[in-house]
Amino acid sequence: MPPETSTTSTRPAEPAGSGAAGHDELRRLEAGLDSLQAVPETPRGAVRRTLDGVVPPILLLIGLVAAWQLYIVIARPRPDLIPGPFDVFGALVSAWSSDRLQIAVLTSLERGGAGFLIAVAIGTPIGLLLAECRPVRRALGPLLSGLQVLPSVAWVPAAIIWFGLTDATVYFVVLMGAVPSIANGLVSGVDQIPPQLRRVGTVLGASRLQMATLVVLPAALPGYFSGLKQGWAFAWRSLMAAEIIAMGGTIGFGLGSLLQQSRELADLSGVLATILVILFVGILVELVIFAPIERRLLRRRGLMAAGLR
Amino acid sequence: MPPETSTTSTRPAEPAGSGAAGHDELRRLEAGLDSLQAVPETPRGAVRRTLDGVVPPILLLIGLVAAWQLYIVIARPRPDLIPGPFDVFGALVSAWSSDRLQIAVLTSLERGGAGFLIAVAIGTPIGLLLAECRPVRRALGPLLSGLQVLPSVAWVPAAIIWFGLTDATVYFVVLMGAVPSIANGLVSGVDQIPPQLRRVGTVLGASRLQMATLVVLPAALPGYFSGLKQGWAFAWRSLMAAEIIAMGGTIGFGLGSLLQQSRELADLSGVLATILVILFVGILVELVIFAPIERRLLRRRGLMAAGLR
Amino acid sequence: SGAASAAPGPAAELRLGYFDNLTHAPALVGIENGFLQDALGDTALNAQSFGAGPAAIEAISAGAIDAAYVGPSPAVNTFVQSAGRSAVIVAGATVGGAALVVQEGIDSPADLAGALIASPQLGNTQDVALRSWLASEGYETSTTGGGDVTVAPTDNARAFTLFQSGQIDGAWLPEPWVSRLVLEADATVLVDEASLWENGDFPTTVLLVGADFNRDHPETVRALLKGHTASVAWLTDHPDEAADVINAKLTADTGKPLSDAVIDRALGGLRFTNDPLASTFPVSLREAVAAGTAKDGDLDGLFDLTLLNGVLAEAGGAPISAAGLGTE
Amino acid sequence: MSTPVATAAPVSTTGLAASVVEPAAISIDALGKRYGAGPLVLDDINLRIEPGQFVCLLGASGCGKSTLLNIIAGLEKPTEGSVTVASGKAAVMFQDAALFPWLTAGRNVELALKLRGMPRAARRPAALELLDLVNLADAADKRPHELSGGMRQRVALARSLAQDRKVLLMDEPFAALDAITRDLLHEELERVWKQTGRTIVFVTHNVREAARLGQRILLMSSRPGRVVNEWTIADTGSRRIESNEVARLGDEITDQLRQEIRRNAA
Amino acid sequence: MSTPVATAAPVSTTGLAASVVEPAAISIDALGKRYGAGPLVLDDINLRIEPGQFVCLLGASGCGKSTLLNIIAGLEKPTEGSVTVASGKAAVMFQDAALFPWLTAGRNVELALKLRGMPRAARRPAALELLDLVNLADAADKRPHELSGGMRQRVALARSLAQDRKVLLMDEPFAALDAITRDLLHEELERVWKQTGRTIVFVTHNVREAARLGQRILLMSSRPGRVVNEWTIADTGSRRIESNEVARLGDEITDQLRQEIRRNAA
Ligand SMILES: Nc1ncnc2c1ncn2[C@@H]1O[C@H](COP(=O)(O)OP(=O)(O)OP(=O)(O)O)[C@@H](O)[C@H]1O
Ligand SMILES: Nc1ncnc2c1ncn2[C@@H]1O[C@H](COP(=O)(O)OP(=O)(O)OP(=O)(O)O)[C@@H](O)[C@H]1O
Ligand SMILES: [Mg+2]
Ligand SMILES: [Mg+2]
Repeated sequence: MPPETSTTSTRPAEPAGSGAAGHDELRRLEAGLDSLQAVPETPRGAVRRTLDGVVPPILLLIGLVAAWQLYIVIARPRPDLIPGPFDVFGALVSAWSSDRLQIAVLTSLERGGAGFLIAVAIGTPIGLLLAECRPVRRALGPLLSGLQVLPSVAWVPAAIIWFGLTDATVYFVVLMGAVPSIANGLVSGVDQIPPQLRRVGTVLGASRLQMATLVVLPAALPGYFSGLKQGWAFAWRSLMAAEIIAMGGTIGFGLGSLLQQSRELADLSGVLATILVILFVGILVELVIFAPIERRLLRRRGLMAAGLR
Repeated sequence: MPPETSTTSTRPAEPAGSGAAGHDELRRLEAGLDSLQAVPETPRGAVRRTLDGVVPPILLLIGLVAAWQLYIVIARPRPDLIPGPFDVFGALVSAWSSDRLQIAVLTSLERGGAGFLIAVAIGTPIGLLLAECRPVRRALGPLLSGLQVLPSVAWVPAAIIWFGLTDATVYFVVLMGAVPSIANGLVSGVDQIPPQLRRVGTVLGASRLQMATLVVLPAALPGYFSGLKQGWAFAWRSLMAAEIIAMGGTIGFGLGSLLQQSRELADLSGVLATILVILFVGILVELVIFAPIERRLLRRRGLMAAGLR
Repeated sequence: SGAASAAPGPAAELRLGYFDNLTHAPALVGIENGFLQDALGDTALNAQSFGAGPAAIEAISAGAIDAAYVGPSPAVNTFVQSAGRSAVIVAGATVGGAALVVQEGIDSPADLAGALIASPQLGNTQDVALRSWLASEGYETSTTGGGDVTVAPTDNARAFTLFQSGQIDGAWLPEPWVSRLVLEADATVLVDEASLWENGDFPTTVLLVGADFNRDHPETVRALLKGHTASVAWLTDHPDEAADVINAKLTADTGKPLSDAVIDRALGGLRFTNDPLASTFPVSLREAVAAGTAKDGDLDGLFDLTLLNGVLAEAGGAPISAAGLGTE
Repeated sequence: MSTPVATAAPVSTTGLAASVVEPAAISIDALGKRYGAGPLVLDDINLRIEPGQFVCLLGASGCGKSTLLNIIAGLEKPTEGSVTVASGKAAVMFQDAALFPWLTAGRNVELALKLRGMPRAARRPAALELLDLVNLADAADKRPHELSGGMRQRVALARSLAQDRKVLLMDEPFAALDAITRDLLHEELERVWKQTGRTIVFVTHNVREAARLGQRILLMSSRPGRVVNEWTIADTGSRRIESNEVARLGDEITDQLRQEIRRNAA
Repeated sequence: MSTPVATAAPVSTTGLAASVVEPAAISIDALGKRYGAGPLVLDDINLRIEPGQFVCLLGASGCGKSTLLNIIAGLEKPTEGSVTVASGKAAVMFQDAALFPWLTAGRNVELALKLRGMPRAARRPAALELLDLVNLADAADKRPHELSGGMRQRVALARSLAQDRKVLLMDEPFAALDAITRDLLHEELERVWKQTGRTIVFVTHNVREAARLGQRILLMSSRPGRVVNEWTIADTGSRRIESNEVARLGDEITDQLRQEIRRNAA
């Protein structure tokens, strides 16, 4: 049932797409739409927002410390069971002035950093292999996930038997903690690549190598990076555990050792001071190293959650 | 410029929407579309898929153990440094037959479970408070995230000083590990609720309480649940760390203690056997308790990734 | 704690901490031969074994035990850290029995440069002794593991295996480890700690009681001291039977008896006495502070020997001095 | 069979409103809105929507259509002026069906009935009836993720109807659907509208959709949003979207809309 | 001004193909496809598409349009039969623009040029030229997330053109856009098609879109997918989508499409 042919249009026809005038018309229309649809940036003062984020927790902290001091003054508890803020601060100062704090922080950071880098060097190829090679993944994947379930602290006793009280023990434990999560991070990063991007790569005629370097790796970067972040967290945790348990011998003197030493001297102020330092170092590494890279990575891809800077 | 009025339609008009016949017509059309757009379920045999998932890692495991045994047979290393699979198995059997293994597993599971439940009971209200109360969140949120950065093993020395070698120490460490991640899980679960769902709740006229119970809580469930899962992982890790470090006293005899005891007896077979048990328990809890709930939760919402069962 | 909450008077239970160590022989014998329970009468004795001083101290602080046999350093540590509110020493137990043993080929202190030497635990009695002796020999040490001679706090069993495999050059240890190293690992004694002290006497083990418990239950503490003095007296009077009784208790607790040769040699270096040698404590503290393992503090009130002297007087013994650091 | 008549009315509709006695379903008075310290999004909107009217709100992206709708729905507060919905509150339907993913289609509708205060026993049959109204009685036990996009929107429509409110606000409800489904849902919606006599305010980008559905079409300008023109279509007999009249009216509206867009070319 | 002529052709087009001498841009022969052990998705498809032709492939959801397109693109293997693309490979554009989010618009186009083998120095100007073709020269340094949906699709179009392949396959490229933007992109695409002389196969659900754009419209049936009817529109002079002709052709196609859909009512 073909419809009637040659029905002349009754409206004043205006074929917008034909001819140079039509093109200009189209350009102006598109420019109008583009400007309407562009999301206006609302750069709420970065300083303001940082303040908003930083001030309340600091106020809370000050309040907590004040309440603590008040309790100490009023209840006068035994200082070896509940030291006051000044005791803890004093312990910090004395650990600093005897250089033990600096040595401990540097040792731990050095070992954590080195262990983390080794873990990256080992975990990345494993992750790539798992992500790209189906049979390997089927066989090795569950084992690796299982290893992630195993608290790396469980490796400390075995490592001590194998390597004695040496730095090798610490590195071994750090690696057992960090490698699986880095490898798994890379695998899930690769898994989360929208399949469409790979198809576009194929359609554009990318070779296997080009696909890997120009499409898969950059696309997997955010997932890989969050794997790295988690890997660092595991490395740091494992390091602390190893340092606390495996103290002595020729093992270097890290924050965990400082903690355990304070415990053995029944010095709770020292213990709390060290906990604060561990917390501080953890937050600092997060803020100074990982947060800026992640922010940059996510912002470049427009993946930044609205609430974050 | 009003267009010409009263132009009679030239085509054989067929107002599909008017009248009973039109409605039937529409019904059949919609039924056709619905059946075309329904995604056909492809129930690839669940048994088949489980086998596909389970067989390769088991084959790999068998291969690894065989290689290990082969190495033992050929290289004959010192059994206190590299025990063979049979030594480890023997250690397992002897720990079992002396009831120490059962006691350790039960003690650890009991403490882990109880600690986890307490952590849930504490972390959930904190999480709710954080999620729903802006000022609290601004002040407390960063502190809680900071606590998550702190390895809970760092609390062990402090806890020992406070509580001595008692179960209270273990519980304290488990709580410090699990509570922040459970609370943060709930917060991020609530944050991830699509704002549209809340708006629908408002539009439907939900009261504040109805909004919380009928909309927010069920919507936040997947995020909350993954927080619980992570909380369990932290609880288990922290428990092992606490048990290894804080052995003796009136502290019950858990897997960590078994591990540390084997280490002190320089019994590497025992250490490795215990590591295997810890790994096994971790995987079992994951598979038996968390995985089915999560699968059910996600499947009901169609959030199941294609690759998973 | 259940014991402390009772009204003044005898406690229902006495929770006592000790180590399965030869140096804790008065505890081992007191438990094994029933001296302690006999003296305590209706108060139940609940004896708990600990692995190291800090754990025992933590147990006292947490109210998990009421009294413990510990080395003098942990006792001083908790006293100083708590500003004198945690615990008091009510009697001595063991003196002597620690030495620096070294590998063959180390014949004089001069050979120790660059050596790796184990001590039982940072800040414990032997650790402090080792550090201050090294300092007196002109070596620098550090609590963080550096220095001319590296001091590696390592638990005793581990030190033994490390010594055997040649991974450490020496160790400053208490008995029976000195004897085990000498007899089973061909170690030689370079310094006997006795040679560093006046009269060759230095405290190795003392009896520490939680301050609250001491205040609330003087009768129970008195009964404990009765048992303790009986135990010490028995040990002094029966050196030949001591080894068997001690080994019986060690076997019961750990399943591993000491060899006769080791226990005989070790007992030879030890002396059991009720005297905590109070006058040595300020010296030890000075050394510990110098070694960086303790905070300086006031030791006044560390000793409460009134009950002990009462018990001794009853038995016709001479009173023991607190050297001005507490009540007698 | 039908003879729609389209007339362009003056921009200001207040004169018209004043001459009618019956109270308006929605009346908007000198409405202005800005978010925080941002630019003016809506400026001096005056509207009077009669009971049972089907009004289409047309405008380019970001012109403030959703903002206006949300203000009518009470989801946003106006900065200036006032909005009155005669029947109290309004039901709303969004582009995203926003079904609760943990409930079946039937339960989603039942939840609306529950929140409206219907007793438990009456809910199930009422929900089934509403689902049947959108030809989905069979899908009552399916979960949202098992439904196609068009089916989800129909469930959302049933849920909005479950609220039993005189006014139904729809924010581009069919924009995310494929063309075939959209056409069907136009017929569906028209039928439901006629059957239930709701007052509908329907937001869309789509000129043809507006011309297909609306009795009255309001064209909004961008930055700030104002109602710049409106067309009233006298006869609302069912019109297939391909018809000449819809096409012609569409042409005219498109031209005006494009003028509005062109104004914004930087 | 234009006078499109629509003619319904017999379902089998092989007779037509045989009578033409010039080699076809795409020729499909007895093509069949099933996924794994699933049902037949495509059944006995025979097609011959002339160079420079603009073909629209129309059909209900799940009828196999994307499958057919992917087979032509070489992304899927046919189960039976053969597909020949005369010029070797084809460029493809998807519903999702699928720009690489870590690259700017310009770099996205440059990447296509690089993979095509263009030397580094020539890429930047070539990319800018292509972006200018879609009126986006100013947006070359923006990242995809800073662009609106329509702009992203224009970048994707520029990227497809960068491949410089005779055949361009488009899988519902405008389905996710709002109506205003879609209309503009229709004009844009038509202009680009005329300017570059590409052979285009355009998949859509939207009858009006097909009638607006195609020289030749193929209607596919569902389960299995077969080409059941086709219309050829002789004159391809620019037609506004609201025109009577498009509307009338659209009515006819809609009726047939609905018949196809109705057949599937369970
Ligand atoms: N919550 C908000 N905060 C700040 N600005 C907003 C907010 N919501 C909308 N806007 C701004 O208000 C203007 C109008 O937005 P609105 O969503 O009402 O437009 P719209 O006509 O619905 O657009 P679209 O057709 O794209 O849905 C836009 O410029 C938008 O950026
Ligand atoms: N990778 C696949 N594996 C199995 N079945 C598939 C796959 N891809 C598509 N199908 C099935 O093939 C049929 C045709 O799918 P196709 O995507 O080609 O349809 P379509 O016409 O493009 O649909 P739409 O209009 O919804 O995009 C559908 O029934 C679909 O379920
Ligand atoms: Mg909107
Ligand atoms: Mg498709």
